[in-house]
Parts: sequence; C-alpha cells; structure tokens
Amino acid sequence: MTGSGSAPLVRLTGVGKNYGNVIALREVDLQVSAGEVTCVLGDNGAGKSTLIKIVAGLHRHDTGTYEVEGRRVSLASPREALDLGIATVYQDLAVVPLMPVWRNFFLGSEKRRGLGRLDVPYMRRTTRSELLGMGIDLRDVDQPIGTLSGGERQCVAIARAVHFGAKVLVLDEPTAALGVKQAGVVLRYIVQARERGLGVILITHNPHHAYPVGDRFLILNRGRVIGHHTKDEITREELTALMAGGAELEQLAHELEHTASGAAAARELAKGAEDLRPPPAP
Amino acid sequence: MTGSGSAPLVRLTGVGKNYGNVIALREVDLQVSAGEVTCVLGDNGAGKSTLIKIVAGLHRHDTGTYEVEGRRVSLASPREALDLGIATVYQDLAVVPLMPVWRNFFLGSEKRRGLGRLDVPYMRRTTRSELLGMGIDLRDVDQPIGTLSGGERQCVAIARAVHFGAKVLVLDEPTAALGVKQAGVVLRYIVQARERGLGVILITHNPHHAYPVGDRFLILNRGRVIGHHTKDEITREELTALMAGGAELEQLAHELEHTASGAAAARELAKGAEDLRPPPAP
Amino acid sequence: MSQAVLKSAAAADERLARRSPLRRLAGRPEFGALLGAAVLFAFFSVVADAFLRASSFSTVLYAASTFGIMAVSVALLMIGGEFDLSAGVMVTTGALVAALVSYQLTLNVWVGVVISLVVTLGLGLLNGLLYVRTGLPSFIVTLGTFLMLAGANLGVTKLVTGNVASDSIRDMDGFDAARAVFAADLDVGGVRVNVTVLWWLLFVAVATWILLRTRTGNWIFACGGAPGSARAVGVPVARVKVGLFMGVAFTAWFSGMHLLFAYSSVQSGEGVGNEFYYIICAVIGGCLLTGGYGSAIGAAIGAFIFGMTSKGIVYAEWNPDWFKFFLGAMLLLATVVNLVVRRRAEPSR
Amino acid sequence: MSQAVLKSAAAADERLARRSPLRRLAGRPEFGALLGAAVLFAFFSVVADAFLRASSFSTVLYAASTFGIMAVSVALLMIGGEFDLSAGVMVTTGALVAALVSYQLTLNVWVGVVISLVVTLGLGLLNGLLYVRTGLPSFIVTLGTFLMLAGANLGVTKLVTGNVASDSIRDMDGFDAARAVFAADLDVGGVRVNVTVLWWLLFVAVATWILLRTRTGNWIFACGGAPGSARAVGVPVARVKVGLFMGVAFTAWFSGMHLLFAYSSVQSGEGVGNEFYYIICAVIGGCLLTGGYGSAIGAAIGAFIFGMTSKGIVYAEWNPDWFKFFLGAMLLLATVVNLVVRRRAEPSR
Amino acid sequence: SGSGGKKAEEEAASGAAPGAGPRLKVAMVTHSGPGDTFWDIVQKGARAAATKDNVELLYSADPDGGKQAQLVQTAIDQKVDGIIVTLAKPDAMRDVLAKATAAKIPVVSINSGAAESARLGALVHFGQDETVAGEAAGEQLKKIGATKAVCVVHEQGNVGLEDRCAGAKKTFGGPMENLFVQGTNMPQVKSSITAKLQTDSGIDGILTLGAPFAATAVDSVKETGSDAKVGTFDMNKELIASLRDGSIQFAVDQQPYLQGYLAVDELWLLKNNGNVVGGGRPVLTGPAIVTKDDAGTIAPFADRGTR
Ligand SMILES: Nc1ncnc2c1ncn2[C@@H]1O[C@H](COP(=O)(O)OP(=O)(O)OP(=O)(O)O)[C@@H](O)[C@H]1O
Ligand SMILES: Nc1ncnc2c1ncn2[C@@H]1O[C@H](COP(=O)(O)OP(=O)(O)OP(=O)(O)O)[C@@H](O)[C@H]1O
Ligand SMILES: [Mg+2]
Ligand SMILES: [Mg+2]
Repeated sequence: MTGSGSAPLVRLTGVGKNYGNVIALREVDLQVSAGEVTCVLGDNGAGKSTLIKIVAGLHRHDTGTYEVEGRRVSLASPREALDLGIATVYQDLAVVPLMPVWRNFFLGSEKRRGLGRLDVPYMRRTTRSELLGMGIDLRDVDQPIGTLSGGERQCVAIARAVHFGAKVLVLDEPTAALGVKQAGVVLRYIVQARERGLGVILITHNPHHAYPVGDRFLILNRGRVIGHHTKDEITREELTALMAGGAELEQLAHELEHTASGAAAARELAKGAEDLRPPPAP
Repeated sequence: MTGSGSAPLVRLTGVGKNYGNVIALREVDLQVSAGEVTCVLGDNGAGKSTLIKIVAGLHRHDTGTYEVEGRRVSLASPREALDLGIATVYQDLAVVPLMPVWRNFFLGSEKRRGLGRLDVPYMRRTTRSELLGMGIDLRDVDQPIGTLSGGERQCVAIARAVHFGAKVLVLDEPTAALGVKQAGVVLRYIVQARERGLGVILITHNPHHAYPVGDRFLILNRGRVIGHHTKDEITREELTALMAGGAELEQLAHELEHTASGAAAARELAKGAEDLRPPPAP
Repeated sequence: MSQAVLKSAAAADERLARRSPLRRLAGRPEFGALLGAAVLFAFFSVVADAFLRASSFSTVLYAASTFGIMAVSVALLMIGGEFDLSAGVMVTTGALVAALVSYQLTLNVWVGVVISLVVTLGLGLLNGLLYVRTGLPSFIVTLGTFLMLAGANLGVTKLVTGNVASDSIRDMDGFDAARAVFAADLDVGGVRVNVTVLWWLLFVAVATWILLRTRTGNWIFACGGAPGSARAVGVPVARVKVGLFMGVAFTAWFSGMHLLFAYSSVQSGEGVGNEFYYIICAVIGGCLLTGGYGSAIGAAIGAFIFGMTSKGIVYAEWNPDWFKFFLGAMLLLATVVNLVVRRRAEPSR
Repeated sequence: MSQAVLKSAAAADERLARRSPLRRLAGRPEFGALLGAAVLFAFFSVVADAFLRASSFSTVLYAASTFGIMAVSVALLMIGGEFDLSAGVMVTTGALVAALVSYQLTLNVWVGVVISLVVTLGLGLLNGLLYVRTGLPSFIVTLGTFLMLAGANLGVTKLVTGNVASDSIRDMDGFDAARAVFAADLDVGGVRVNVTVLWWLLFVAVATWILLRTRTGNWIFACGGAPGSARAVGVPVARVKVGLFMGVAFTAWFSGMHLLFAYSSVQSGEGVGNEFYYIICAVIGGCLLTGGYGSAIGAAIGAFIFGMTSKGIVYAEWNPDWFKFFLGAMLLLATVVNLVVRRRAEPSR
Repeated sequence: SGSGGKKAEEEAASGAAPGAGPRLKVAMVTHSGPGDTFWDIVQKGARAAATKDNVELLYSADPDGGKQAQLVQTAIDQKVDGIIVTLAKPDAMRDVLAKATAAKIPVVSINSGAAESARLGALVHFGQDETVAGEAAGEQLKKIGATKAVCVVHEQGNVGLEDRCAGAKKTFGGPMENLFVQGTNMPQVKSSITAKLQTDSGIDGILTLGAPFAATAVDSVKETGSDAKVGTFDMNKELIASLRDGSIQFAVDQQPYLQGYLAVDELWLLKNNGNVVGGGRPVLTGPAIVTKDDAGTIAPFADRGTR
C-alpha cells in the first residue's frame, strides 16, 4: 500500500485465522523491517505458529492484510514466500523422514548443473559443512533424516533456512530441542542475519533468548495481541513478567521448602532467585 | 541380580545399542532409585533418547544388563515396561494424530466399566482437568490431537505419563516446547513425583532445569558416558560447564561488540553474564 | 452431568466460533456419504420407473448387504491400517469347505458349517500371523494367500468332485434350517427382505459399538493411525492386527454360508475380484487407505451406494455396453457430493 | 575428491561399526529382490528342464517386459504416494484409439499412434487434475476413471465397429514401420528378443536417472514421503503428481501401441485387472504402498520375478488347476527371501 | 467396416412392422463377462429379433452366479414380459426362476443348461451344451491328425470353458492338457502358449476357446517353429482369413446368433400365438464345424459380426 522503499519487509495488519470453528488468531499486527529481529512470544496454543504459517504462505489468512515490502500479497503456497525471499523453520520441521539428510537439506531448492542433473557432491559437501558449523558432526549425510535425533533434525531445518533465507528468516522455536552449544550457535546466526540486513521473526518461550537479540516483541495470548513493544520501551524483567506470572516459581520454591528432601532444591532455587524468575527455568 | 529390597528401581549396566552400523550407545550405566531424580544430560545426538527408549522397552539393548528392582529383565515391548510401572514421555510424543485428545490420553490404559464399555465421560473429564492443571485450557477434548499446537501436545503426553506412572517416570525433554508457565508446572510435577517415592529419569538441555530437581547427573557425549555425579559432588556451575564449553557465549558477546547495532545486545548479554554462561540462553 | 458442564464451558470459550447444529451434523464423517447416497437415490427414482417399488428396493438392499457384510470387517481392517486381498476368495473357500465336507462325507450340513468356520478363522489367523511374523506389508502377504486360495479352491474342487463346482447340497440334512439362518427371505410388511440385510445391520451395529465404545476400538484406530506410537504406549499392535484379519475371516465365512445356502452349490472360480469391491465400499464411505480413520457406518453407506448404483443402472435400462461407464460416473458423483458437503461444513480446513 | 575426503572421515568416525562390502551391498533396497529373483531362477532351472534354454529365457523376458514397462511408471507414481487403478484399461484405450482412428478414417497408422498419444496423455492429465482439484484419494478418482474407461472402451468400440474388438490394421500404411518400433522381434546372438525388452530397460534406466539424479526425482520422493512437508519447503506437489499420472499414461500409450502392433487388433475388454499386477510388481520390488520409498530397478526386478514365476510354472508343467496356488507361493517365497536378506544386512533395524 | 451391427439394427428398426403385435419387454440375463465376442453375437441375434418383433430388449450379464441371479430379480422387479437366461450355474438360478414362474413371467433358457432347463421352469432351451461342443472340437482335433494337445483356458474357473475342455478331452483320445492364460492380457497369453510349446515339442494340437486367442496361438506356433495345428471355438472375421490361409484348421461355431434370435422369437410367439418351439425339448443350435472349405460361404456374415 505504501510502496515506499523503506516499507517493512513484512507487515501483517489485523490478521485473523480460523480452523473450521476454531478461532486461532484475531486482529493481529506484526511487522519486521530489514536488519531487525521481531520476537513473537506467548503461551502454548497462543497462535504463534499459526501466525508464522501465514507469513510462510502455508496457510492463507482469513481477515486482514499481508504486505511484503509494501506490496499487498496473498500467498497461495510456501513456494511463493520462498520466491519472495522468506525462509521458514517450522515447529514440526517439515522434513521427509525417509529421505537422506542432504536431499532434505536442498529439497525445493536443489542445486543443479548441466542437463538438469543434481550436483550431488556439492550438496553432500554443503550439508555436511553447514551442519558442522552448527556443532553437529553427522556420521553420514546419506542417513535418512528420520533416523536422526530430535536436535539433529532441528539443526538441519535451521541450517537449511539460514542457507536459503534471502530477505526474511522465520524461526519457530528453533532452540527448543537444541543442546547448549547448538542453541548458542543459532542465536549467533540470528544476530549475523540481522547484521546482513535480513529481517528475522523469532518465536521462543525463552525470554533469555528473546531479549538479547530482539528489537520488537509481540506478545500473544489466546489468539490476541496483549503487548507490542520495541526494545527501548521494555526491560528484560518486564518482558519476562509479561510472558507469565512470576508467581509460578515462587510457588514452586515454597512447596519445596515444606518437604524435607526438597529443602536443598529450594535453597538452590532461591539462590538462582532473580534471574530465574520467571524462568527459562522457573 | 542383587534382588534386595533396597535395589534401585531401574539399573542399567554397561548397556550398548547399535542401529545397523550406527553405534548409538556404548557401555552406559544408569541408575534411579525410589524418591530420586536422575538427569541425563548431553549434546544433540549423544544418545539420550536411545537410552531412555531402552528403559521404556521400545528398543532392546544389544549389550549389558537391565535390572528393574534388582531383577534382570529384557523387555520385549513398552507394554511390559508399563506393567512394571514405568511410564514414559517420548521426545516424539507417541500420539496418534487423527484421534481425539481424550482417546490419546488414555490410549493403552483405557478406563472401562461393565461389559468392557469405555467410561467415556470419566475419560473426557479427567483429560480436561489434568490438562487444566498444567495450564492448558483446551477448547474441546474431542479435537484430533494432531490439530493441537506443539506445546499443547507435549502437555498431553506429560500429563498422561504423570497420570499413569506408578513407579518410574521417564521424561525426554519434557519442557522443550513448553511455555514459561507450563515448564514450571512440569518441574513441580517432577518434585511431587519424587516426594511420592517415584523414581524419575529426566532428559533436558537446560542445566537450570536439571540442577534444582536432580539427584544424580549422567552426562553423555557421542554415545559414551563422560560424567556421572551425585548432587553433592558437583555445583551448578560445574554442571553447566560440563554440558558445553562456556566459550560459546563469550564468543557471541565478543562478536556483537564488534558490530555497531549489536552493541546494545552485547551489553545486555554481558549484564546477564554469570548466570547465562553457559546458557540455557548463551 | 459433568459432560454438560464441559459442553457449556466449551461453548462459552471465546476462541470458538458458533456453528449451527446443521453445520455440526454436516461435520460428521458419515454425513457426506449419506447425502451422496440420497442424491443417487433421488436421481435413480427419477430416471428409473421400476426403482421406487418396494420390491426393487429390497433387491437393492440385498445386493448392498452381500457387499456390506464384508465391507464392515474390511473397513475395520483398513482403519487398523491393513488390507486383505484374500477376502474375496475366502468367501468362496468358506462355502466350498462346508459344501465339500458335508457332501463327500454325507454329514449334516451344520457339521460342514462348523468345520468351515474353523478353517476360515484359521485362514484369517494365518494371514495375521504371516503379516506379524514376516513384517511384510499386508498387501503382499494377503496377495500371496489370495493367489494360493484361488488356486486351492479350483484345485481341490476339481480333485474332489471332478468339476469346477461343488455338488448341490439342497437335499441334505439340516439344509433348510441353515438356509433359514443364512439365506431366508423374510416377509416384512408384504415385501420380501433377505435375512442378510438384517445380519448386515447387526454387524454394522456391533462394529460401530466396538469402534467407538470399547478399548479394542481405540486400539484399532491407534494401530492404523500411528502403529509406532500405539506400540510405545502399550497397545498390543500385533494382537489387534491378527484379530482384525480374523474378523475379516469371520465375515467371509458368514458370506460363504450365505452363498452356499442361497444357491446350494458353489463355483470354485467365484469371488476373485470382490476384495476390491469391499475396499471400494469402505473408501466411498470415508475410510482412509492409509489407516487410522473411518467408520463402519460409512462402509455400510458405501456398500449401499455401490449396490444402489449397480442395480440402479439396470433399472434405468441404460445401454449395458456402457454399464461400467455409468457405474464409474455415479461413484465419482457420490464421492464428490460427499466431499463438497464436508468442505462446506468445515470451510477452512 | 571432496567426497573421498568425506568418506574417509566418515569411516574414521568411532560411532560407526565396520561393515563388510558385502553387507553394504546387501543393504541396498534392490538387493533383496534381486536375490529373491535369483532363488526363483535357480529353483525353476532345477525343476523345469526347458527353463534354462535361451529361447525360454527370452519368452520370460518378454512376459516380464510387458508388465515391467507399466510397472516402472506405476512405481514412480507409488513413490509419489498415489495409485492409478485406470492404468490397466488405459493401455487398451490407447490401443483402441489408434486402431479405431486409423481404420475408420483410413489414415496412416502413425496418425493414429500420435492421436492416441495425445488422447492417452490427456487421460493422464484428467486423472491428475481430478485428483488435485477434488482432493479425493487417488484410489477413488482413478477407480472412477477406470470404470468409465472400461465402459467407454466397450461402448465406443461397439458403436464404431459394431463388434467388441477393433478391426485388424495389419495391411494398413505404416503398420510395418510401427511394428518394427513397438513390437519387433530382434535377433540377439541367435535368440529372438522382443524389442519391448529393450524399451523396458531404457525406461527403467531413464526412471532411475530421474529418481536419483534430478530435481524431479527428489520431489517425487518428497511428495510421497511427506506431502505436507514437501509443500512447506516449496515443492510444487500438485504439479509433480499430475506429472506422475501423465507418466503412467505415457507408458500406457506405449504398451497399447505394443498391443496393437503385435496383435493387430484389440479386444475392448482387455486390460481389466492388469493394474493390480503392475502394483504387485512394484511392491515385490520394494516400493512402499504408503509412498516415499522404492526404486524403478526394484519394480523391474519385481516384474521379472512375476514374469518368471508365471512362465516358470508352465515350464515346470505343474497341474494348471493349481497355477495360482503356485504363483502365490512363489511370490511369497521371493518376498520372504528379500526380507531375510535385508534383515541380515541391517541386524537391528 | 461400417456395415452390420448397428446399421443393420437401425435399418431393421425403421422397417419394423407396426403390426408385429403389442410392444413387449424382454430381459436377457447371461453369465458373460464384458466384451466377450461370443456373447456379443448372441446379443446381436436377440436384437435383430427384438427389432423385428417390436420387443424392447434389456440385456445384462454377470459371470458371478449370485449376481446373475440378482439381475434376474431386477428383471422381475421391472415386470418384464419374458426372461431369457443362461443356465451355466443352474443351482444359483433355481430360486429366482421359481420367483419368475410365480410372477407368471415366461422363461426361456439359452446356451448351457439343457438338462436343467425344464426342471427350473424354463419353457424351452435353445443352445448347444458346452460339453457337446467340446466333444465335437475334440473329434475334429483328432481328425486333423493331432496326437497331443493343449486346451487354452482364458478364464480360470469359468464353468463353460472348463466344460469345453472336458468335452474335448473326452473325444480327443490322446493326451490333452489344460493351459491357463490370463485372457485380459494378450502378451501374457502369447508368452504362456509359447512357453508351453517350448516345454513340450511333442504338442501338435492347440485348442483355444475364443477366436482372438487362436490368432495369438498361431503367432506362438510360428515363433517357436512348432508344427502344432490350431483349432478354436467361436468366430470372427479375422478368423475366416486364417481359416482360408490354413493357419487355423477349424472353428467350432455354436451359432450364438441363433441362440439370441430364437429365444426372443420364442417369447414373441408365445405371447402372440401361444407357440412353444420344440415341444419343450432342448433345441440345438450347433455345433457347426467351420473349416477352410466352408469359410468362404460364411465370410460375409462374419464380416458383419453376426457369425
Ligand atoms: N533408527 C536409527 N537409525 C540410525 N541411527 C539412529 C537411529 N536413531 C537414532 N540414531 C542415531 O543415534 C544417535 C543418538 O540418537 P538419540 O536420539 O538417542 O540422541 P539424543 O541424545 O536424544 O539427541 P537429541 O538431544 O538431539 O534428542 C544420533 O546420532 C542418531 O543419528
Ligand atoms: N489444524 C488445526 N485445526 C484446529 N485447531 C488448530 C489447528 N492448528 C492449530 N489449532 C489450534 O490453534 C491454536 C493455536 O495453535 P498454534 O500452533 O498457533 O499455537 P502456538 O502458539 O504455536 O503454541 P505452541 O507454543 O504450543 O507451539 C491452538 O489452540 C490449536 O489447538
Ligand atoms: Mg507453535
Ligand atoms: Mg533425544
């Protein structure tokens, strides 16, 4: 609508989505500009994944508008989103279990050389090295991806999106299944992407992940927006408090105190007090 | 082998497991007694899920021994493990996507009344209330579980295991997809289970989750044990350091510092310094 | 009571849109198939004069019931994630066993009936065990038993009788009683209705009850929908599947008995190809080929659609050369109606 | 080069057990089927004297090739997650179209051949579009077109020729040239080999190349293995599936041309039931019914097993009444060998 | 090509005498599979008579005994004026024919079932028992000098086909084996016959049970260099050419046209004049053996698709 050069990469306005009679989203606004990380936060079932599936072209929104670089779009398939430079890591990963890792990595964006032949050595090599870069040392890139561990699979999906994401990178709980080292790498990837001028949409349940890298924070609850803040408007403590009442942790510490064997644990929890309320670990 | 009354609920000794030519586990010992929480920690692909699948009876171990309450067993199916009182939350959740939530909840342990009829009202009610207890307010327990959000599904699997776990509760990354509130509830469940004298095996990537509730810590790397500690032998800092080199975070902070727009983020990361190294959030 | 509370709570949930009761009804899996059946019924009522007579309707019902009885168990098996290609010839095997045993040994036909039941259930068990033990897909296993049974039907019959058909057992002891059970024509308000129609309804009711209200039913859905997950939560997947194969064998035995006592002798070559009609009935009625979804009532409606279409074309006196063309077109019509209804009921799924 | 580096790196990984090269070979999906074929071959060589002659082998190859050509495209379609029940009659349709057009309009047979290609591809497109647009399972859609084509084959043939078969086109222009392409007998080292065998090998090679070395192949596996995921990463699932249906139509056209030029007239009722033999060949060769896994070479071996078995029983001069029994037993034997091999190759999977 | 069949029917239809009596509705229910040449000719005979007699003919068929009985039931439901039925599976038809009798619908049987016809309540039987036809074929095969033969069954378990082979075996004298082939797949038919000839070079006679399979058998004979002679059941126009050039020795023609034609005519006669042909005894329509000598005379009829 605006059409100006400085229009945000992705802008959703008043978007709503129903699954049959299930209302998953209502009147949601979302925006991400170049060189910016927008975090979508919220409780389980709040509608975060639904929102990014609309961005990714997997679902079409029922109400509201969706603009990419100022042009109004209505994506009929994820292919169109990819062609607009929007790459997505889905929460359910979107891999084909029986196919080898490297084929999954390049699926839909195969590298070819003359005569339409696949460039297999290149793809094998790239897959291996991209995963090594994330701290995953695969035994064999020809292994069916279904036989990888949960975290390894997650890493393949992330590495793929990072490799192909041209303008916008959408990540749905990318660090959920990841080990300490891998999670660190992913956060670094996000920062790097931002530096390169990409827009990033990040979904996470961990305010400690979200706050350092995020520029905007969108907080959903039961399908509605309950908060929309830029970084300067909010502190980490406020953000974590918004995501869930801190009451949970204190309650837990309290309960532990009342049991004999739990005493030590309670002390431990109390020690980690400030940074643990509310949690990455409640 | 020991057969004494004080034998641990579950003891694995020198257990190894191959998938074809993939060696997933070698010479692993694991033990959990009544009223005790054993945490299994490790990098992605370390073999944690494989280990608990052996405990759960889903896979049979190739080498080593598996004892339940001192009696050597070789479980042919998860049914046998369930009958021994071992309930498991699998990383891939083991739900049947097309079936309603309440049928999934009770699958394999259906509640019946006269004539073999299912006690449907009871099962519906229980499902709803158990999930409410975890902070999940379902629209409709008749919804196919495949249409729930990732975290909601995870909660169903946890609530089910907690409901049916009689002696041992095995949890494979239960909090991965969970929101702040739900993760807190799960940790509280673990503490409660321990109080009730159950043995708990917990897999997690989050030392902040593991340390407060764990009594023993088993650390795996590339299919081998690289550390086995009781709580008193180790501090939280040592544990987190063991799980992954703290280098990652410092590296990240360093990188951010060198970029203009990253400066704020770097400062933010530096602020959370001590408790963030190494991460739940690096 | 507590359910009522839950319901009203759910209705108050602001995350649910209101649905008219009609919409909710239309959302049930069988509704679309039912509407498809209704459309076809209306259609044939208009184009075929003879179609609307009560006697014609009972002919249609009879045709539907002979498919429908098998479709019930085949649907259960498909919901459980498997196929049985031997279902068609197993009917013939069941009938042949009873006929040959009774006739050759000059026994009361009931002895043959019981021996046939044992043999047929044994074949179902064999299918199941072969499937479970070898781990081959059921399509291959039952393909093997299908071919073997088809060969054995012919081979044994020719060996024993010297012909390709069994001898007539019409005048043997117990024939009339058995016929009354398996193949009687009942008089229902002046219209002759074959007893198979009643058996059919009974089987559908029992299967529906099993599916929706028993633990076994839960297990059947789970075994078909996600066998790995089912096993992981303690469902005895192998036992359920063997049971389902035996269920198919049971209805095959029943259908075989109907065949035998309705027509008193059996052609050894019959039954080949019927297995696919059973599967077709189940699929028209909404069963997924991949397992885990479907209903016995749906399969019954599918059988009804199939029976109505194949007889309706005859009543309509269309050019018999084009019979299959019309059959195909009608089946597509019925399933498309089914689909449109479901789409409209659940707009954005 | 870099691959060699990777390989040696992988070999050094302490998390991998060493495997003998034989084991590694045995792990390939086709190996088991191949061994099954070898076992059957050895078996028939022993029990049937005539089996080992070169001329007999070429008969077996011919029988296998006529199934095999269709099995290739059907296997691709199955890997892509769909069925085509109309494949069998579509062969007949292809042949009939060419025969009727050429004969009735007295045209050069090549005109008929081309028109038949257009019509058949159109039918494939129709199957694909019906599937994609309605969202019905392909089993149902192609069942509908199967019935409709079967009806139309008969109806149209009778309408046009007044008979149930097409008229012979043996003496028409272009027949000999077309025959040379589609149905010639070649002399290979003193043995007559039908040209279909060569075409078969070519089709298998092309299909294998497509599957393993092109983007399209990647997409086919993905569409069958996890259509939702494939769509999510940007694979044009609908287009791939339509293409696969058209691939089946293409080989159906080819098989139809063989039928026509080998036998010069076509019975309108032919082809019914063959669709299942194609599926059977694919499944014996290791294709999963649920999609996402399989190979064209496997399907070819499956066709070879099927052809060898059905002819081997004739060579062995076993009682023809038991033909199907033996056929079923042999197929089970071959697949069990396949399975045992794969189990041994991958002990704990 | 454009002659015969439909055109003939249309011509006849336009010439139908209005004085041919009241319009009748007659159902013909056979055990044919779809697209079978033999039954196509039966139908043509029936249609020719129907056009002439002002009869509306309803044709339906199912090879499965039970389903054929259901089709007879639909005819009864439609309140037809007469039923023509084949009795390949007499037991299966028994009850439903009793219902037809009870509904006062006259029944005529054709083709197989001469022995059971009267017992099941049919007025007349027109046909040629398959066994008798088989016996004639066996004799003919012996006469042309075959000593070892195969009988090619193109549909396993089909009563009529099995009867033909059994009859042929009875009169042939020498060893005769059945060979099962899949009739819906011509390449398989050919390769099976080829395989059989390769196995046993002593085979010098082949009896096929349908005309299209005879042509394929001839191909196989040529390919294997065997000296087997080929005889067949049924007729079509390609067969005439083969008979003439000697590649096929003889054809057993049951004159199916007659079976259809006479059956319809009989029902018309019964309604309009109370006649019963043959006084209740089976009326034989064949077998007629066609060889090179008489191929010429019936060529035009086969060309038209009515022989
Ligand atoms: N069925 C299988 N076939 C072959 N290899 C397998 C199979 N299952 C797991 N593996 C391999 O075994 C190793 C251990 O897997 P496992 O799932 O136990 O890891 P994990 O410790 O649970 O990792 P994560 O933290 O990512 O869940 C992985 O490297 C994986 O690739
Ligand atoms: N296909 C569907 N049909 C019906 N309801 C659905 C469907 N998909 C999602 N929902 C419902 O919509 C709501 C939002 O789901 P969504 O997956 O967007 O949540 P989320 O915020 O990503 O949660 P989580 O943090 O647990 O991943 C959930 O309550 C879910 O039950
Ligand atoms: Mg989500
Ligand atoms: Mg794991």
